[in-house]
This record gives sequence, structure tokens and C-alpha cells, in this order.
Amino acid sequence: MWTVSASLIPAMLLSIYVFGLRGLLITLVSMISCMAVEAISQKALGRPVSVSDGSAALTGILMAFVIPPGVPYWLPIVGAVAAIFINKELMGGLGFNIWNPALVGRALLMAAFPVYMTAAWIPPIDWSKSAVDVYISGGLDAVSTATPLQVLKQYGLSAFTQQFGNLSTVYQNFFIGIKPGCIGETSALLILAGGLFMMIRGIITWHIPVSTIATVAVLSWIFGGETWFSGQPLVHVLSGGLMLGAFYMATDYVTSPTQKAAQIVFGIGVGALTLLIRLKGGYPEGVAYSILLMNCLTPSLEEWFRPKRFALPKQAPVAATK
Amino acid sequence: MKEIIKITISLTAICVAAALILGAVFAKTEDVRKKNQEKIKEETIQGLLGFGHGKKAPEDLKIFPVQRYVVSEPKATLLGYLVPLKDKGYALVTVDLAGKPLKAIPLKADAAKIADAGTRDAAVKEALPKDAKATYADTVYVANLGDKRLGYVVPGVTQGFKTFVNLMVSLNPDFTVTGIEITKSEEDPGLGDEIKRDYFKNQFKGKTLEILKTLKVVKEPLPTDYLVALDPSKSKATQDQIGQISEKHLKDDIYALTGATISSRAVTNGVKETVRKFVYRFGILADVMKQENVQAAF
Amino acid sequence: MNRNVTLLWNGLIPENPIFRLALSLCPAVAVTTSVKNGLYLGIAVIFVQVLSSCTVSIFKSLIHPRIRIPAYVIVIALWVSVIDMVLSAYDPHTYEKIELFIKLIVVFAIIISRLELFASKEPLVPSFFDGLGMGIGFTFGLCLVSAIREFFGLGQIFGQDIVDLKFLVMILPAGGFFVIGFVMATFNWIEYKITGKIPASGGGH
Amino acid sequence: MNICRFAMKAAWVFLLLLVIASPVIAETAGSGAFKKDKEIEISFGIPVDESWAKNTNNFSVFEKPDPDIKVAVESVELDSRRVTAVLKFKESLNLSSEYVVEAKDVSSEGKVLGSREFFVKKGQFQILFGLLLAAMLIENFVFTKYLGLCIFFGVSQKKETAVGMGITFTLVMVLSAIISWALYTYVLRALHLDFLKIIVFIGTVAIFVQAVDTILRKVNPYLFKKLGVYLVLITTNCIILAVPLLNADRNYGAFESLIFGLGAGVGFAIAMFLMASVREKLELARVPATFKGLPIAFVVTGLFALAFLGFSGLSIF
Repeated sequence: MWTVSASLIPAMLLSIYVFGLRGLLITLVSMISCMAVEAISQKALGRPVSVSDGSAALTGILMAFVIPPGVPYWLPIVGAVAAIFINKELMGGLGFNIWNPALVGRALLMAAFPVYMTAAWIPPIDWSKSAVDVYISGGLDAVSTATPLQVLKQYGLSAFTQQFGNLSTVYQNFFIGIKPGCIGETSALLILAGGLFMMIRGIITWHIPVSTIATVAVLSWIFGGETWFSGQPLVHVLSGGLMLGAFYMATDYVTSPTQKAAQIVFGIGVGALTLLIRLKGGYPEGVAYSILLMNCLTPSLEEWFRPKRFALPKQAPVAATK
Repeated sequence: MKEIIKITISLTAICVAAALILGAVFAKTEDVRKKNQEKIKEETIQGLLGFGHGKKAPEDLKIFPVQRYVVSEPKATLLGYLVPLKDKGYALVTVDLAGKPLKAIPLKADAAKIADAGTRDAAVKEALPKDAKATYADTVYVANLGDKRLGYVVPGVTQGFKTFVNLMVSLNPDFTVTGIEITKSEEDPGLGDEIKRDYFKNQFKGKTLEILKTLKVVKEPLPTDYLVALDPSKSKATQDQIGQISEKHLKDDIYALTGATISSRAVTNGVKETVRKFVYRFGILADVMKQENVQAAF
Repeated sequence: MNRNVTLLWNGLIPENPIFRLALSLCPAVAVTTSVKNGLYLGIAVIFVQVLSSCTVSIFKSLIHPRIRIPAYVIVIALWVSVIDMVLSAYDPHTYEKIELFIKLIVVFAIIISRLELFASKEPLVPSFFDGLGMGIGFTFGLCLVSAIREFFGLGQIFGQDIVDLKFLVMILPAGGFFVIGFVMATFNWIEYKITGKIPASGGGH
Repeated sequence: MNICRFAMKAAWVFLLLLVIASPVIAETAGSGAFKKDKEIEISFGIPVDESWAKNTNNFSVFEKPDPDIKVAVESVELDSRRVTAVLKFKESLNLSSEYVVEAKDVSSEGKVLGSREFFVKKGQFQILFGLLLAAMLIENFVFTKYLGLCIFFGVSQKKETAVGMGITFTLVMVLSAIISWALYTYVLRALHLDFLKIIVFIGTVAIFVQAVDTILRKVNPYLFKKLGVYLVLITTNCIILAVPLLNADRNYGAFESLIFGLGAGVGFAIAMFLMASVREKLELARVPATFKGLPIAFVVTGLFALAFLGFSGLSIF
């Protein structure tokens, strides 16, 4: 787990460059509160304390990465209780949770404090101007802004290019990560790098991320435009939390299927639901909810794709440990 | 066999007894229900006109409903306004779509008949030629204080975030908005649902026809001093101070609710549309009544 | 007299319809977004329960055992319709918010189960107290859940602002499920502390 | 397994009926369609003159209840065959209301053919599909309307029973929704007996369930053995009464009632299935003792509700 956390460090560094120290502080609060909640609840439930395995820390980091940088500092603590205590420890601890803890935290915060979670976006720091002030104040007094997906959803593609520049600039900026958004989901490049690192180390396989991203790309090309087959797939692939979700959250081995075929179905499901919510749903971004919804299906997918030859009587899912 | 008959009889008896009791209760409660519904509507209207919340409506406050019907005759479509007359009667004033007056048809009906939707529709149908079909559209309310015009209350509807938002706008005789009320909505709690809050609704207070024409929704944060004036119950500012602050922000656009721009825009558009339609129609109606010499009660 | 008090107490805590018998859970989540709604529905249920219990208890000798269930359903539906009409006439404001659930009292399992288990065998007075106890227990459950949800979710109690922090998820469905789960667990825990064993929580409907 | 196949067949028949019926339901003559929120498409059936069509003054467009207030047409575009015209508007239209387009003195090959009216509203198929999706996912009866919880918690321990219950329930639901609709429309409303609603609906459901029980017992004992257990439970499920009540409340027509019932039933079945698959996994987990059983089931349902929030505000058309 600590290896996974380590692969997120480059994205964290870029986030400090883009949003100031605030992003780092919120990530730290989130990480520490997740570890604390885990330790306290394990003590209270009379289980061995397993904070040092790093899973709670990873949950904390990922949860901070999918919330806006402008939220109050206490917010992640509430999310941590939902993510770790309700979603994980009550269900029997690591290995038994059905839903991805970081995303449960996010979904709960979204439902509980919608104003913070939909409006606390801050624009990237303009380093050519008052960089130092903003850096120190952590972007606190920066005005809130709209995320690319919010602009795209509410005002359409022309307003989108007006605000973020023509498409080639957009692709460049979004790929590197200079855009308003959640703390850690800004840079497609660094997340891709982290994902590749995990694949090389054998922590994740390509099935889920590739099928998720490919589905979003193809479907956004077909349905994303004014007419059919005229969408801008790259806008959808590079915006929002798709990269982070596909590489780090959909691949969580407790809450996603283990069979390869099931993983591809899972990925396609995540991609399709994401685009459904983005284009037709009530929220501008749908990655978190689509992963949570597919998590509901994981136990069934696991069963449907269980190889027939080795069909065994129902048995306990082996808690994955690393 | 005997048992079956016995069972059937007793079940029938139970059903009949239940139906009788229900019928009796229905007869008792139905009138009260209708009356209470009327009362709620009246309270909303009075509240919009500035009465209620401890301020009792004066004796000489009179509220006249004016119903609008869309009349489709075989050859043309027209509008019919059901206007209460000075001498206690009612008249159906018909206007063509371009706003030209057609005629005023006296109606055989009394206040009780007009108040109930079913009997009112029948009365309107009776007054019209046989081949015409009249569909009820909406009701606006004209309020007088004694003989002086106090204002108007106009219902409107707009598409909110998920479902329709029903609202009511009150106007003074110069068609300046004096208040709005959300009568029915299903927006998300904590986000769009905040349209029901005073600090949002009161932003519309004092917007004149001129300002309304170009009114927009802006995503800037609400100025803190303005908030004091918008939600007077939460601050200790005096009436004068509130007046000054409101004056200062009179020409401001509507500040969107945080995280609920769509709902804010929906209400703003709804208010604009409602007022625009009402002013247009009421102008025509007033002209027509003058030309046709209809002595309206208001 | 003593037995009647026991019957009342029985409905309130040891056989609380919501937390112990786990009957009629739907309204427990649905209407408990504010104490006012919870209280209203609770009172409506008290009325229906008491009136149906009394009706069945009085006429039990006339009801043929083979049409027992349909007869009970008609009795309940009768009183529900009456309450429905009365509430819609005299308090339309509150009625609007819980309209569906007032009508759905017909299928609340708690009511018919009390008729079947108690009122059909006992005389009028104990039936009255049993119905009253169950109704009060139900109301208590609704009020407890709704107080928690209203306080944390809206920062209000009975519509009065108390604190300015709104934890909105509490008034959403998800929050309702969480609160009931936790309250039930608390009841289990208290019972464990008193009796030393964990009760098997009720299931069924 | 037989049940599943049976249900699949029933589902296909339903879908087929829907597809066949949809063009019939949708008005075809003299109707137009919304293209986007600022465009209306109308079809004349014959080629019209371009010079006539390009003149925006020839079209007057209004919302049905407001015939005196016209919506300004910005421009008109004809397709290459000059048969269909697309009217473009400056302001977005209200897609949930009905618009009327009046084309004055339609001119074809120089001949004036007189005026024509087009009625534009959301297609019936779209409305029905939206309703189905809403009842199934967006406003899932279990996760957002909190109905049917007793059965939901009681029967969702095993996946097989959950699926059986779900299928039986959906079938009964659809049929009783239709019957209740007919009773409400043709008997209760016609005779002004609205206040007997509750008693009549519960009676209908009870009689209907009893009838299915009896018929199934005679006709298909195998299926009865599989489904009979659930039939008794269904009568006490609140959804089965809530659907007719909501249908009556919202003045749904026959098709709408049917689709609403279908959506409610399928939504309930989905919820049961998901819950059962999770509960099977949970049985092996070390859940704290005080939370075992119903409390943890409630918490899990809460988490489902949280995930299903993702569907909120979804509108396909």
C-alpha cells in the first residue's frame, strides 16, 4: 500500500505548484484523520490495530485527491469517519468492504456538504503574478471558479474553449495538469506515470484502466457532440477525475473483480456510467459515482465470471494483503 | 354451502358498514378541506401583499381573482378573462390574439359558483357559443385597499433542476416586484431548495420593470452588507439601514445560490417571464375594459 | 390495571415496533426528516391502531375465522381512510408532506399483526392499551430517529434553528438508513449490557 | 432456472410490445419534434418553396396555454428535399410543455396551400422511457423512496430467493397497477368516489394476489412451488399499494401506469438482487456483534443509497 501511496507523490507535488500549500495541508489532514479513525475503531472493536499497513493512509490521500482544494480543513475528518468506520470497519475490516473507501468518503461529503463540494474550486496559481502571496496563503483568498466539466455541461463547448483556450492549448494544459479541479486529479501525465509504475511493479493490471478510458473515449466521441460521432474524446478523457479513478480507484483489489474478463466488464461499466452521468446526469462529474455503482455489482461479476472448470462451492473471498 | 353464504353476508356487511362510515366522514370533511385550501392560498397572497406575520390584513383589503381561459372556436383562438363586475356579477371579456377587444359576455354565476373550478368551467361554457371549447389557463389576483389599487399577485411556473417550480410574484401598481413566493418545488435540499429562503427571495424585491428586462444571474458571492438587508430577521439593523442597503443594491443582478446556479436561474427566468406576460396581458385587458365600458369591481 | 400499564410499557421499549420487532420500517426512514412529520405520522398510527384494535375486539365474535384477514384489512383501511380525510381537511400543510405514508398505514405490518396476535383474542380494555402502547412505541421510535436526523441534518428541532451546521446527508435517504442502523445497534448494545447477551434482532416484515 | 427463462420471455414480450406500440402511441400526423432545446423540426410532407420557408414571419410559434405570446423564430432551415424545416429560436424552449407551430399560407411550387398547424411535444416513447428509468434507478423505490423495506430486509438473505421474489413481484406489480388504474379511472373517478381509493386498492391487490395464487396452484404447480411463498408476502409490501396510489395522484394514463408499475417492480428486483449479493459476502465478514443482522443491513442500504445518488437528476431526453 505504501508503494501505491508513493506513486502519488509526483501528482501531489504538482498540486502544490497549482493550488499552493492548501492542497498539501488538506491531504495531510485527510491522511492523518483516516489513520486515526482506523486506529480508534479497531481498538474499540477489539481488533488488532493495522494502521501500519498503509491502507488507511492511502484511503486518506485518495479521498483528499478527489475533493476540491477550497474546502474547509475539517471537512476530510467527516469523510474519514464514513470511509473508514462505516464503510470498512463495520463491515469486518480490510478485505470485506464492498465500496471503495475513498469514494464513499467523497460521496458522503458530496451529500452532506454540497455547497463546499460543488463550489470550492480555486483557479490554478498564476505564477507570473502574485505568486508568493498566494503560495503562502494557500490560495485562500482566491475567488472560486468553475471546473472544465462544469463549464462544458452548463454552457457547452464554445464557452469551454472561450474560457480554457482553443482545444490544442486545452489538451496541453490538461495533460500537464494546469486546470481547476480536485486536489490530485489535475495532471493526466503524472497519474499516467504513477499508473505505469504500478503496472510495472505488478500491483495493478491494465484491464480496468484501459477498458474504462477506452469506453469513455469511444462513447464521448459518439455521443459527446452536437451530432453523433462528433464529440471531443480527449476533452472527456483528460478532464475531471477519470485518470485518477481509472488507475487508482477502479483498480482497488478489494472492491473490484479479480477475473480478467470481469475486470474488463467492470471497466466498461465504469466508463459508460461515467459518461452517462457527465452528459445526461445531474452532476458534471460522474467517475466517483460510477465506480461506487459498479462496486455494487462486483460480488455478482465475480460469480458470473468464475471459471467453470474450477467451479468450487461458495467460499470466503480471500482478503488481499500486500 | 351454508357457511359460504354466511361468510359472504358478513363480508358484505363489513364492506357496506365501512363504505357508509367513509361516506359520512367524507361528507363532513370535504367542505372543511376545500375551505382550508382556499385559506392557505389566501394567506400566501396576503403574505405577498405585505400582510400576515403579525400584521393583520385591514378590513378593506379586497382581492379579486381574474381567471384566464383559452377559447378555441372553430375558426380562431381567443382569450377570455373572467372579470368580477361592480354590481356583483361577472363577465367574460374576450380578446383576440392580437389584443383586439371582441366582446364582454355577462355570466350567470355567483361568487360561490366561480370559486369552484367545476361549476366555473360549466358557467363559462354556457356563456360561449356551442361549438367553442374553453380551457382554463391561470388566475391572477388584483388587490385593492378600499378603492385604491394595492397591487397584483401573479402565479408562474418554471422548469427547475428536476421538476417544475411553481411561484407567485406580487407587483405594485407600477409593476415593480414587491415579493416572490415559491409555492411548490422539489429541488435538492441544501442546494436548490435554498430558493425558498428569504435571502434569495428578497433579492427580487424592488426590481422595477426596467431592471427586470435585463436582469441576469451572476455567480459572484453575495455582498455581506446586502445579506443583512435580505434577511432582516437575523440582524438588528433598523428599518432605515435596511432601506439604504436595499437601495444601494437595487440594480444588482441576482446573486446565484452557491452550487445551485441552475435553480437560481430557473427562478429568475420564471419571475421575468411571469411579469412580462402579466404586464402585456393586463395592459390589453385594461384597454379592452375601457373600450367596452366594462365596470370591473377592481 | 396493572396489566394495562405493562401492556403500555411493553409497546414502548421491550417490543418497540421499530427497533425490536423491526416492523413497519418504511415510514421510519421516509417521514423522519423532521420531528413534526414523525410525530404526526405517529399520532395517526396511534389512532388507527387503537381504533382498529377496539373495533376488532368488539366485533370479534361476529367475524368468521376464515375471513379474518380480509375483515381486518377492511377495518384498518376504513380507519386509515378516516384519518386521511380528517388530516387532509384540518391540517393540509403537514399532510402534504406525509400524505403517501398516511395512506400506506394500511400495509404497516405492525397494525395487522397486533390485531391478529392480541385484539382478536382479548377483551376491549386490554386491546385498547395494547394498541395504545404499540402506537406510542411506534411514535417514540419515529420521534427518536427524526430528532437525530433533524438536528444533525438541518440544525433544527421542531423547525426551530439550533445550530448553523448542516450535515445534509442526514435528511437524505442514506442518512436515514445509517441512523436507524446505529440506533438499532445501540438498543442491542444496551440490552447486552443489561442482560449479558446479544439479542437476535428481529427480521420479517 | 425456469423462472429466469420465463421472466426473460416476459421481458422480451414487453419490450417488443413497447417498440411496436411506440409509433402508434406517438402522434404522427401534424406533429413536430424538438431537436434540441432551441430547435423544432416540422415536416410538411411535400416540398415547399424556399423563399416562403425562409421568411420567419410565416411561422408563429407559441406555448399551448399562451396563444397570445409568440416565441420569436430566429431562422428557418430547409433540408435538401425541402420537405422538413428546422425552426431555430434565440431562447431555449421549455421541453416539457407543448408548443404549437402555425405555418401561414404554406407555399409549394408557387401554389398557396393554406395554413397548417403543428403540435410539438416530447414524444410519448421518450416520456415512457423516462418514467421507466426514473422508477427503476433515479427514484428507486427502495433506495430513495424508502418503500418495501420490510420485504427487502426480510427476503434478501439469499440471492436465489431474492431473484424469485423480485420476478414474482414485478409480474404482480405490473398487472395490479393496470387493474387498479382501470378501477380508479372507470369506477372511482367516474362516480366521484375518490375517497374509497385506499380500501379499493388494497382490496384489489389482495383479491388479485389470491387469484394468482389459486390459478397458479392449478395450472402450473411447479411455478407455484417456486413462487407461492412470495405471493403471500407481496400483499404486505408497501410498494404494491404505493404504485396505484401514486398513479392516481399523478393522473397517469394506462400506459404510464403500466410502465410505472414495471419500473417500480424492476427497481425493487434490482435492489433485492444487489442487497442479496452483498449480504452473502457479509455473512463471512467479522461484523461487530451488536451490528449483526438488521443494523448492518441498514448501514449497507445507506451506502447503496449513497451510490445511487449518482443517478439523481439524470434525464436521457
